[in-house]
Amino acid sequence: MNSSSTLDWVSVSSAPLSQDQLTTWATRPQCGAVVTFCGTVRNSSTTGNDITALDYETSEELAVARITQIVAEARSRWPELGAVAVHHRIGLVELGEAAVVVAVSSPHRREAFEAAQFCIDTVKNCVPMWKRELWDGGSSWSEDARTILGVHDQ
Amino acid sequence: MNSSSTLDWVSVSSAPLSQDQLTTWATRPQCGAVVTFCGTVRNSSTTGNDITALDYETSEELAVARITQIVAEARSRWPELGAVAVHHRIGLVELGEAAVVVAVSSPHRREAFEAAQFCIDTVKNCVPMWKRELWDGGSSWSEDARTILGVHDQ
Amino acid sequence: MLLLGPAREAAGLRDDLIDGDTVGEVLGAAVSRYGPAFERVLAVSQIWVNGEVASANDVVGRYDEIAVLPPISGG
Amino acid sequence: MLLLGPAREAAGLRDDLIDGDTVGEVLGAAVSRYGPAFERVLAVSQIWVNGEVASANDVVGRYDEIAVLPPISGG
Repeated sequence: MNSSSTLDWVSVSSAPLSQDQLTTWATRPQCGAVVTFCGTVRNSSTTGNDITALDYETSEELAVARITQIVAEARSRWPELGAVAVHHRIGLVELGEAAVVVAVSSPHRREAFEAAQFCIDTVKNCVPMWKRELWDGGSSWSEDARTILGVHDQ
Repeated sequence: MNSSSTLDWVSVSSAPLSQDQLTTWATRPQCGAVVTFCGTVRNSSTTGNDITALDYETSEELAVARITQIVAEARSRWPELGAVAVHHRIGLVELGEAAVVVAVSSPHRREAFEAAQFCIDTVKNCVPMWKRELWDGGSSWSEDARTILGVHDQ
Repeated sequence: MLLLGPAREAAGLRDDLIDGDTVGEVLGAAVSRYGPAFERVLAVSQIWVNGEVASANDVVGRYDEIAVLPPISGG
Repeated sequence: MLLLGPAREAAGLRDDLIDGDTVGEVLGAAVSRYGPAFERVLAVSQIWVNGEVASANDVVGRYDEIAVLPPISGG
């Protein structure tokens, strides 16, 4: 879903993610820098199995609220930011597909890099999102689980 | 041009840049993180004029050699990097278009962010590349010019 | 009550309605209802009420949503 | 000899062949040929020979490429 401001775009959805769409959306005339992070499903994990897919589970309402809070926090830390988009996929995500995409634009590149890294680090630490690792013949919750942290502690 | 290794892709060309193409190319099964930087032409500058386009001029041979050296330096600093692509456009680049794109993949995101930022910072400081700012009714060399730096000093 | 990830799996369902005047009372009733597998997950989980971190003594009413959030794997 | 950006503009051409046994000799001949506008750009430029930073005393032969690189605007 598109948030009320045309500068923020938060989405938690089972639809495939397009980093190209986010990057293009984040590009603004005043912003010479766009930094995009794309987190894809890779074929190794904490369990040591050959991952074929991940299955993400959440409450969309709680996840969207948390990500929106993260974007607001990024804006308060880097007020010069242009557009900020954070999309997280849920449900089954195949090997090589994007599970999360962050795109941040800014007049200069330093704050775009810093804010994009803050957003993805904080999404990983603070958003209620559980992933099952799937491999040929089995599946299990990811093993390196930690308590959900607060956005302001990041 | 595509370099000899399938993990490095350096290009200096007048063709429009596709950050999507670079990001897709950089995505590898072992690499859960892809960081893309897109430097676009924006409508403000050192001269204070309303920029309509930039005109980039270089020696393609010298620029490609320098960028190749920058990618090699990034690999020596972050040995776990997956794919690294750096494309720089030359000639006329219109407002909003990408002048430079960097895409870096890595098993984990921290080194992808660090290496992408190193690559773009070092491209800006160390690659022989001159830009003319064009606006309605005039043009001039960009005013904030500095001596070209060595890659190893970065 | 909202049961997420491993808590959903251990309880066998994702949404439930449980009576109780405090968070602790509701969770105690939930343990009785879902059994020891849920109790083990609950022991390491965070509890939110209406999207905010809550503690066992917090008072809840019929329109409050308690969520059980097991540890996440940020990776 | 390769003249880039503002150096190309000041000299009025991008490539040239100039005789000389050292970098300094070639650049001196280039200043005579292109005039004071080029001399001003040259004063703030870096000189490369075959892609590496060079100094005035470096010896050059007929197959060496001297490049004049004015300051860049990294932005």
